[in-house]
Amino acid sequence: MADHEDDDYQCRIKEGDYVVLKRGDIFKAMQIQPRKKVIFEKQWFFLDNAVGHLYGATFEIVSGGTLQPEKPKDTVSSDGSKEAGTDNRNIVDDGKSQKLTRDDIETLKEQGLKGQQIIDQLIKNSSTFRDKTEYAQDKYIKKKKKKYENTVTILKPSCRILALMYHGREPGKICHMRYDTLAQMLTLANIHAGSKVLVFETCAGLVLGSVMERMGGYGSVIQMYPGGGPVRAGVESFGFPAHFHDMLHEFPICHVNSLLAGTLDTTAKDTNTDETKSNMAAEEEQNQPEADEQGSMEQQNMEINTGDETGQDQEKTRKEAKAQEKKARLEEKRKKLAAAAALLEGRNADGLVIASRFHPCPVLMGLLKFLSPSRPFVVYSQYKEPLIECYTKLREHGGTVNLRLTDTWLRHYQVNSPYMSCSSQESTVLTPSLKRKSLTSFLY
Amino acid sequence: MADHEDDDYQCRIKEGDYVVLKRGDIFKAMQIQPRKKVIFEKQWFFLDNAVGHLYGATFEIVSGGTLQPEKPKDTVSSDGSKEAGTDNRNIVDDGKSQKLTRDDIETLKEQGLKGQQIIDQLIKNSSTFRDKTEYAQDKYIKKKKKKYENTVTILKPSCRILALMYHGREPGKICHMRYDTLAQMLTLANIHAGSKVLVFETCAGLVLGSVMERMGGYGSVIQMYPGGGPVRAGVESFGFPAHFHDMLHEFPICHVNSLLAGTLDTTAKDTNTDETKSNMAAEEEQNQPEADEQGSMEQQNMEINTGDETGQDQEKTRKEAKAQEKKARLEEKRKKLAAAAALLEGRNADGLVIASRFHPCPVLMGLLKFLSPSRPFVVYSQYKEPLIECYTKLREHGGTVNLRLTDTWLRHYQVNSPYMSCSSQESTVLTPSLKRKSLTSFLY
Amino acid sequence: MSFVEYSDFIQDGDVAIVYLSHDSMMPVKVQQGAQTQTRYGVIRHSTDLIGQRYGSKVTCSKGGWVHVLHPTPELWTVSLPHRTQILYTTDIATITMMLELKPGSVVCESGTGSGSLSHAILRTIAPTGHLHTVEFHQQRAEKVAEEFQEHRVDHLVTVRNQDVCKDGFGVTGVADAVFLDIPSPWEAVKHAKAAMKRRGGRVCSFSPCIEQVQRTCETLAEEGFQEISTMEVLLRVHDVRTVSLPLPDFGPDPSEPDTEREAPTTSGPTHAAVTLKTTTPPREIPGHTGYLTFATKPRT
Amino acid sequence: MSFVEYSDFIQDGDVAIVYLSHDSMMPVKVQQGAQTQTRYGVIRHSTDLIGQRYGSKVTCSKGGWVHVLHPTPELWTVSLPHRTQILYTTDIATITMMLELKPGSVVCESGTGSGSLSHAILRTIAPTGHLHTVEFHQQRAEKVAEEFQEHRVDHLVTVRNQDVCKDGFGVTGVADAVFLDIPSPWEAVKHAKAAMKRRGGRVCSFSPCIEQVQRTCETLAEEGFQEISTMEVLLRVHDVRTVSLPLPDFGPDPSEPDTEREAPTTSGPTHAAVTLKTTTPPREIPGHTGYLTFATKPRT
Repeated sequence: MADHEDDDYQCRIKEGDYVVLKRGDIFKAMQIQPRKKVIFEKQWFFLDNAVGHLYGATFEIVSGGTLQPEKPKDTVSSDGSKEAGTDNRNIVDDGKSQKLTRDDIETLKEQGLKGQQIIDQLIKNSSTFRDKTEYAQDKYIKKKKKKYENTVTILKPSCRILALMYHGREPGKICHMRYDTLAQMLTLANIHAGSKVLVFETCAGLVLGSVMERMGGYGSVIQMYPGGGPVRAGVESFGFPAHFHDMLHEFPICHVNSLLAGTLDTTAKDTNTDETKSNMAAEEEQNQPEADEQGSMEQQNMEINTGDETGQDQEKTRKEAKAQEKKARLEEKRKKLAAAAALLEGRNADGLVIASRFHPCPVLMGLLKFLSPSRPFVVYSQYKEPLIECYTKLREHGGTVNLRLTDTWLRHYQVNSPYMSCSSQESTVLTPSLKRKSLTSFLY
Repeated sequence: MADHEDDDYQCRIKEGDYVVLKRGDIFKAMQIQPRKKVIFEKQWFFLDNAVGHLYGATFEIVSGGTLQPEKPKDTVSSDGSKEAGTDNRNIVDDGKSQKLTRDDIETLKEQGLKGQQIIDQLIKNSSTFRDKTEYAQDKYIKKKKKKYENTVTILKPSCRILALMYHGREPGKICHMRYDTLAQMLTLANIHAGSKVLVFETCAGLVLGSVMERMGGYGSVIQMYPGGGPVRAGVESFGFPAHFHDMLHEFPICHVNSLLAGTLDTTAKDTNTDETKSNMAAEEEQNQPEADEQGSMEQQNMEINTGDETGQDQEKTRKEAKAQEKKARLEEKRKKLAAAAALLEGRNADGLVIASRFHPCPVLMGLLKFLSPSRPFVVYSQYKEPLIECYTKLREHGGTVNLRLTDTWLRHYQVNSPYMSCSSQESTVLTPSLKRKSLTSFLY
Repeated sequence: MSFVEYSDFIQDGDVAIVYLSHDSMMPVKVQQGAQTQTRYGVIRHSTDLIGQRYGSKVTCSKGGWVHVLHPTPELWTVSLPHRTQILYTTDIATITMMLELKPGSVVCESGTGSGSLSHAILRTIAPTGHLHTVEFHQQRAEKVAEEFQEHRVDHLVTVRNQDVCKDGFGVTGVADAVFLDIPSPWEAVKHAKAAMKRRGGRVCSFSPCIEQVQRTCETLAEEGFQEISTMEVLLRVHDVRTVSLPLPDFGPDPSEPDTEREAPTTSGPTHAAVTLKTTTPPREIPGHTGYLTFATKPRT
Repeated sequence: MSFVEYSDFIQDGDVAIVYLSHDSMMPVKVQQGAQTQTRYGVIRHSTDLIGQRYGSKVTCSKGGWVHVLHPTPELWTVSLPHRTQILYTTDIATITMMLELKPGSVVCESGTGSGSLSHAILRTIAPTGHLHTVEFHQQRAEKVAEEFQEHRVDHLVTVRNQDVCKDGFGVTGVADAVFLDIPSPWEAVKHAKAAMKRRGGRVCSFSPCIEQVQRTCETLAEEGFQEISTMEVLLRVHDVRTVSLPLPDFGPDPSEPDTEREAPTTSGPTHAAVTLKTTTPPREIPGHTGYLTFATKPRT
């Protein structure tokens, strides 16, 4: 269990890796691709130079969009001035305390001055900086730093980092789920290696990926998806090893009723030959456009891993290949469906996680049937009212114990040693999660 | 404005004063009456000795239920032992660390040992006290102190103290309103001296009393009450000077519609002579039993200011006097009604405060008509859902601006100088309050 | 118009609050002949304001309209010109109750800052109380004194331009309540005590940092203050909205033969949804402002 | 049965959770021939438990019934015998995510306490990870080791009875994550650093007091830890209930002549009310437990 040398391989950034860029509290998921121009926080650069460096390294973006490993930190103002006022009484609020104009600053930038150097210039040219209290000086420097710094840190993706990223960048995509809520869900659903877990989510794949991370490639995860195809942009960003994907299955919820009724046919046949059975292939085709649409919307907004390589002349060849592709895709889908159906048929799942923009009540009542007795489930909704309905329905329905409607409050504290400990900031949404230790309904 | 000698008169406890007893976080409202036995925190005593002492004074309850002014504080353990362990590793959790039994402690009490002395005995007989850390020792002493102390502090009532008292003792009586919520309401409604304020509450009179305190006897308060009579037990506890009651008016909401229609007759007539007009007296009588019931329930639960003097032989005389009383009461009511109606008729109230167990939506829509343009109102409900309805209705209805649905989170921090600052504790309820700067509806 | 007394009609010399939207209000000094620019166009005071009822809807030159509201300390707080960080209504409401302010209270305050709390105090202690407010920044002290005059509350307040930590409040033995919002409140605790009535009263200190709270609590205890208690109050504004929740399509249910359904191939996926009223809190709560430490000065 | 693997049926030697009510659960060691007393009567293990499906409803001797649930770390947390203050699921869930625990993680923990967090860690790092847990109280260390065996997770954990501040975790350069719940975490920071992999990892310290947090943050910064961040997570449990809100009676409305009303003297006050489903939070929230401070150890 000691730290072997080959551990190092995992610690270094490689081409093709999925990584997360970070500056301050801003994150962005990304794949390392050669000579790929990336844009982050209004700056463009290339990640090529990061390859071979350690995860967690911070780089400075220098001219030409090149990344340059950062030198050891130098946080104290470089001219060493530490003169500070004892209060702000002599500061006149005339908006004229900064002698540098916006244009001056742009000129400095063009001259190639870096973040810290620009901040030093700002301090030098501020008539009030010296009169500010130490606390106010500190606040000033931090504010300016945020504005003019041009460094980027490269992190290995994880559930923690991606949850932070999504909540910060695109909360609408993940039904405004906070990372602490996701943490509660994973724990309350007792997600662990070796179990069989059902996931119904419209959270861009973040919840699905988090479940997979917690299962470490052991066991099986069945994504129950609405519409034409499963949404998984978020799963990619985790950068899981290939074998993780072996445990991932998918099942379209439009076949739930026929599966439960035993009328779902998943054997390989030509399309539309057997209309009396649940005609899965027809529905697949029908749903496909919707799926594509959903998928591409996903792509547009996600800003992760999108290439510029699609030229217009490729359009022709693509169309021809499409028919072939479609057939292969349908065949593949059928196989996948059969595998997922086989996993579901036993109605012996170990966990159920629901987090979607759908009304949670019918979703839960439908999927609960697949859960083994004495297994937990968790339902997240952005709104409390439908969860109240869920709760009431389950109580009437019976078969569940330990049912609770909860939400959490999260609070961050700034503890700045040694002197200032300040300004705790609250970032809260009402995010109830419903928990149940289940005795599934058919027990009664 | 300097502190005159006659100020002293107000600072001293007098017979007949309404006071609040306090021990730790426990409060109880009370009137000072000679030789009246009071029960507080399972101990009985007499308040007679408190008369003449300063408000804020702490008394020890000695044998015979006598109050004795407390000597200067002596918080350090009296045997001066300050030996403490550095951690709790040597403490074995066998439940046998305290050598004194429950019976032993009762014996000590009977021997007349006081709180601090009993705690000293407990420490002496604890085999683990010395091994506890200083922090754990402190916690232990505090816990025991709470259990065995027998002191009581006498406070002058105020909105702050009574709100704390009600929330701690009988939250159901005040619709679970927290004191910070009451604070928001008084401020958001811009309650101040000289204005005309409408109050509709079922909070035992706490909200009404708080509004009166903020108005300082200047202006007028009209209590809009449901049922047979206004509930005001809480107003008494404020111990307002007599002239404060001159600004207080009351109006039964069952006459709201007839008042608005201009058909309410408030002239003095014999009962039931004019049936075509709104027959106020008849309704009064009809509602009376309900009012009495409500009132007596109030009395039973309030535990404040109840005497034991009602003997059974007084029953007879009382019945005879009752008929007379009733007539006088009706006449008085009619006069009051006329006065309140006169205040309301102008539909020019400066503020409206609603805090009740009633559905806030119809209450608000009904009473809003009495408000002047550009005046604030505030609606409290224990539940969010009806306030959402209120909000929606008002937005549809128009005529209001600056409408907000809010609640507050309150948190207490323990800051124990000099060493331990610990354990903040949250005491929160969802208490939305609805605020509006009104342009009343008839403007549109 | 005055900040402590309502009027029905707008008059020359009043300060009125022009309400553009929930988060956009502006105080306007009403003057015969004057004009005010808003994003909806010009408001002409003589015709649009003077003589109108407070609460009126006023049509601006560009055709847009605004409401003109009677000023209150709460409207002032959200529209005043910021010269410093200010206290907001949630904290102000708590301070007012916990300091037990009411008509007749004598209050000391430092710093005055932009006067947000001062106006709320004056509203509550009028008509018989008095506010002694100390501001060490000369420019601010002058500006706020001017505003008190414009708001017709200057008879209730004395503004002093001095350092409260060095020079105190300028009064002794008169205050029922003292409020401190300064970087080192512990340095002003003894002055607070001196300013208060012999019979005692309440004190409040507002600090954003817990270290400030710790030092202040220590000093308060040393100076004999009682019932020392620190709290924090946060406001949550709930956004009322209508949301639509789609219902899942589990496909045709063969176990329910009485369901009136077309052949699934022609019906297509059902897009049923449920609509409901709900609330969402804003993504970022206006978070921590500061800790409020209260204490009681006993009779001395 | 194991705390890291589900079974369908109750077997001899299992630990099962007897669920009496929401706030009353008890862990039971299932033994052929044994009996367990509950307030609903006796449960006979041989007939009532062994061979039954987890989740079964079991009728006790007095006629009352209970549910027998498969153990999970979360059920254990609410039913374990307290030997110390314990960490609850809200904090545990946050710690698990913020320490980035997953199958294969190597974790160091001190103190072990009553093992509430330990079980949750083991669940998450199984089947390939390992927990090194250090408890200075001998009795507790022995007891928790016994429980790990009963819960069939002992192959995943090493319990050490030593003083983490003096003696560290007993391992060097192996941990992906370290968790501290001790009175003076700053004294253990250097040991935490030593226990962690050269490539770095995550650390968490749980402390109830802000002073402890301040000292710990200082030490973490001194030792080169990065991304130091302190947070607090509180749970609110919403009680779903049906409430009835009476409607006010404003009396007969003469302006609405089409209202079908009897003469008011005979109709009496209307007692109409509206019923709705709502939630109420409990009066007292299970409040502050502690502050969670997280940090990242960079590669060294």
